[in-house]
Amino acid sequence: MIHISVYYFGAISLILIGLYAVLVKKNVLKMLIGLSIMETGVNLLLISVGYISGRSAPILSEGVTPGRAVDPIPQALVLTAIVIGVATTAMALSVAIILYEKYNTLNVEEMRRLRG
Amino acid sequence: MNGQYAALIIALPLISAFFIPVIKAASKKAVMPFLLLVTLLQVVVAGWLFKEVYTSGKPIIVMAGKWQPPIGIDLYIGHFAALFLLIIAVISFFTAYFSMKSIKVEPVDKYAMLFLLLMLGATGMIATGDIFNLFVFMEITAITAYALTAYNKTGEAAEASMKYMILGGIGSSFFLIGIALIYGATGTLNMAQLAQLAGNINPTVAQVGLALLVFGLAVEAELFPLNAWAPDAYQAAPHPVTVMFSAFVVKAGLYAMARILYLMQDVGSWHSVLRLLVIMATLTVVVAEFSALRQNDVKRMIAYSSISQVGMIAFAIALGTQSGIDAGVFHMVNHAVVKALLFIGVGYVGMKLGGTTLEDFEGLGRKMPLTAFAITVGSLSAVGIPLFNIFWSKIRILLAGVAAGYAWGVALILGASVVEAVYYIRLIHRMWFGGSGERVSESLVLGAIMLFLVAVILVIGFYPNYIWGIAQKAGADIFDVGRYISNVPLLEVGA
Amino acid sequence: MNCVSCIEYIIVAIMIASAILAVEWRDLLAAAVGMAAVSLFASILFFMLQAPDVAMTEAAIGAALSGAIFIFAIKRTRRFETEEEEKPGWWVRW
Amino acid sequence: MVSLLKRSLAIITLLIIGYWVAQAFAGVPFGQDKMLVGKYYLENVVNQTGSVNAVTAVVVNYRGFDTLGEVTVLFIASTGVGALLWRRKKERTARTEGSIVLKTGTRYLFPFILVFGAYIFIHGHLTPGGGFPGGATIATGFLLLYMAFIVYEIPHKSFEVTEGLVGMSYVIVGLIGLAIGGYFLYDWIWQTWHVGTTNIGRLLSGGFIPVIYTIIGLKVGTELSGIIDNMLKEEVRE
Repeated sequence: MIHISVYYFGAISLILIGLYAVLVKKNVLKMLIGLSIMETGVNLLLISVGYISGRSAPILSEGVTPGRAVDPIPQALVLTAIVIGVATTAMALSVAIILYEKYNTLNVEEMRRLRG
Repeated sequence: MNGQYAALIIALPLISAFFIPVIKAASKKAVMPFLLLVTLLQVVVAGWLFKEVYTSGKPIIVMAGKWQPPIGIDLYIGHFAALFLLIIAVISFFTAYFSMKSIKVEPVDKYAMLFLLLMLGATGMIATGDIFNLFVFMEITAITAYALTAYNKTGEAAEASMKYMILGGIGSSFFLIGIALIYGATGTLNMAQLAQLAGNINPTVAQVGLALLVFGLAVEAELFPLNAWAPDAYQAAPHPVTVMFSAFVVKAGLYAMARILYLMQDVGSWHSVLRLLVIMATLTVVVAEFSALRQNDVKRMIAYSSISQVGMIAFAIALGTQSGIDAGVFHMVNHAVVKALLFIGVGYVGMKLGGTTLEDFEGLGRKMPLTAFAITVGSLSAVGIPLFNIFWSKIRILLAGVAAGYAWGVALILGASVVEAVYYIRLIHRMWFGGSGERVSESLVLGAIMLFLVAVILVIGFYPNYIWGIAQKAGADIFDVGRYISNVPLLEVGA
Repeated sequence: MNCVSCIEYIIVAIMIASAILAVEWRDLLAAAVGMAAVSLFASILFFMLQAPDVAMTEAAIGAALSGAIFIFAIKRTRRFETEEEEKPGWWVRW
Repeated sequence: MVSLLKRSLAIITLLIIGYWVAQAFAGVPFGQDKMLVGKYYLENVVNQTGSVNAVTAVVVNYRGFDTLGEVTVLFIASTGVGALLWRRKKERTARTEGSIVLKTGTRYLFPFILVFGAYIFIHGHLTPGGGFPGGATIATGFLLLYMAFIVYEIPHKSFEVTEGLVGMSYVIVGLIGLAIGGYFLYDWIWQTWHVGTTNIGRLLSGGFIPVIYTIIGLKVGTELSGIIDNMLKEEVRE
């Protein structure tokens, strides 16, 4: 067995749950919810990689010296990743709206059938 | 001029894209000419960079914010990047003109912005020297590609875009997990420093991380299990966008994949990742060629053909030898030219005749002789007839494959090429010997663009050595990681 | 194990539970709310991992705005998921 | 039955993937000091950028190129949503007016929300927060307006132009750096002009970080409001 931290465990579980939704579900919005959960999981994973036990946030005021702060880079990366995630989501939802207008369904199998 | 001005290659399309809403507020008619102007300026900047890099033989390192590489983000414009920035700019210029003629669906100003940003994304992916920055540019490329795929707002387009988004979303999440692993193991994101530290990474971490990165990029690079979006998107996207997808968006993904693979070559399990990639690439070629045979829509058929050629490039890259990389880069150049020509031709037919099924191409030789001629040359070249450009790169890829000990892959690719010949010759036959029709007037400028591309194909076909020399330099830029590291002025950080 | 460290186990458990519910609920509106809840619990975890910047951004963008646009999209389409069918993986088929 | 089989097959595959990833992450120990570049940032951030918040300094200054890309991604999203949901004639279709509490609350809260958003992005270099949450807060204010009043619409033209101009000014700040310091996105306010060197930890410090974060805040605010607007309006046929 492997021993990993509870944060890693939570993050990897979120990724797998999201991936499951994308793989198995038929509803477009459900797939997008899955993708969104997956992104949250990845962000949590990145932040956990940067965490150092017993240290505080990398804001160097009020007695926090450079030796007592956690790694700032993953946090900067996750800030970027969150914004990219919401951008993708917004785009995907507008495509889903077009799909519904054209096919009057959100089920991908029915879409294929309608198109023939 | 100072090398730092190379940052203009990113800044120019960006600032122009932000400027478009202002132009639109003034006059909506001015948007498309402005797009043309910006792409022309981009050609000038890229041409200057190409000249600088190839005359001095030294890469240009752009350091954003005066931070030395591992601290800040650097752009690495080496031989490969300089060559491809020029190709991207030139093809964007042609497609900008084509867009001006063919994009009728509103809102055109938004189309122009997305067009510029797609060009920016591919440019950035090729130029960047930082692995997370690569992710950001990959997302820029991908999100613009999603939007442009669905731009026509038909059901097919929306479905293709959704397919692309779901695969792209999975791919980018996996890429980020890979970044998390690699960053956790090395503590840096700069590519040169990663290459230095690659040997010390725990082998399990490195293997999983590298596999995840390659998996994430395989969506952009259209490798087999992850390229289901590509034919749909190519077919449903507006015609100029298809040209861009095939000519350089895929190339950016392939380049990023090659770059990351070769940077990490000190990793213990490197060869197993390469072998996996060879299998994926060979499958891509075979599956795509056989699917192309079944198609009735010419645009979709050429899309499959493009995917199979991309698979061939990935095969060459995954060989892990200098000659393989060189041949792969040469093929990238040729493929960009040929597929740009074919998609411009097919798109122009679709625009004039209202469809791109095989029936529409019946008697095209009488209806639009110039376009038909261009498509014929492109098809012959794509098949790999001697004295056309693709012949030279294809034969080099196959020789490199045999030399690297992948004879089975070479045999499969040769078999698939026969299939390719069958459907292209069917297309040529339909165009010249079937049906009849009235003459349709053809645009002179578009005709000139197509003839220019035809001329490039023939010139490379007759005198391959000049471009081959350039491709060898560009290939060495990817393959020679030691020189890559020594070219980047790394700051010593930490112990 | 003291109670300070067991709180992270509790939050991770609730987060995973809401993720499973968000995926399984047939009512998409509820699923979107579940997704926002996942983001919210993740942002608490970010705070506990000493990343206040990220926690704020995740709460504002990941939970609030992303949830809101999901709800608008559901309002413009359909609220309930139809019955499941066979053949998973629509997006890998050619 | 078949669907149950497929489901369990999917779950088993996922568990294998999960195990594969997890065993790799076991090689990246949690909670240990793995910093290399991060250490350099922490040690030099105050001197080199004047920002107390290291994350902000990394986001805006050291890795400013990423942030430029990120702003671009959001711009693409708002442009793309605008392009895809473009219709010849669009109107809001909400029928239920917000309740009296929501309406009155919104009327009084809205300016405070804007001010709070501005506070978040201006103080990005001192406190947690910055342009992205600040901009999102501003967008939330507009979201409230949309919820409360069924006829409310943002001023589209001016929002679009603001979006463009603000984005341009980000690139222009970078280009000024290229002209003054010779490097794109060079922090000319801090490194050439030395504004606020005696002021570290107070508002007027941090070089161009407050400027950029104001730009980002405005941009994020207008873009997210634009996305909300596009999502809420539907086509009307004449």
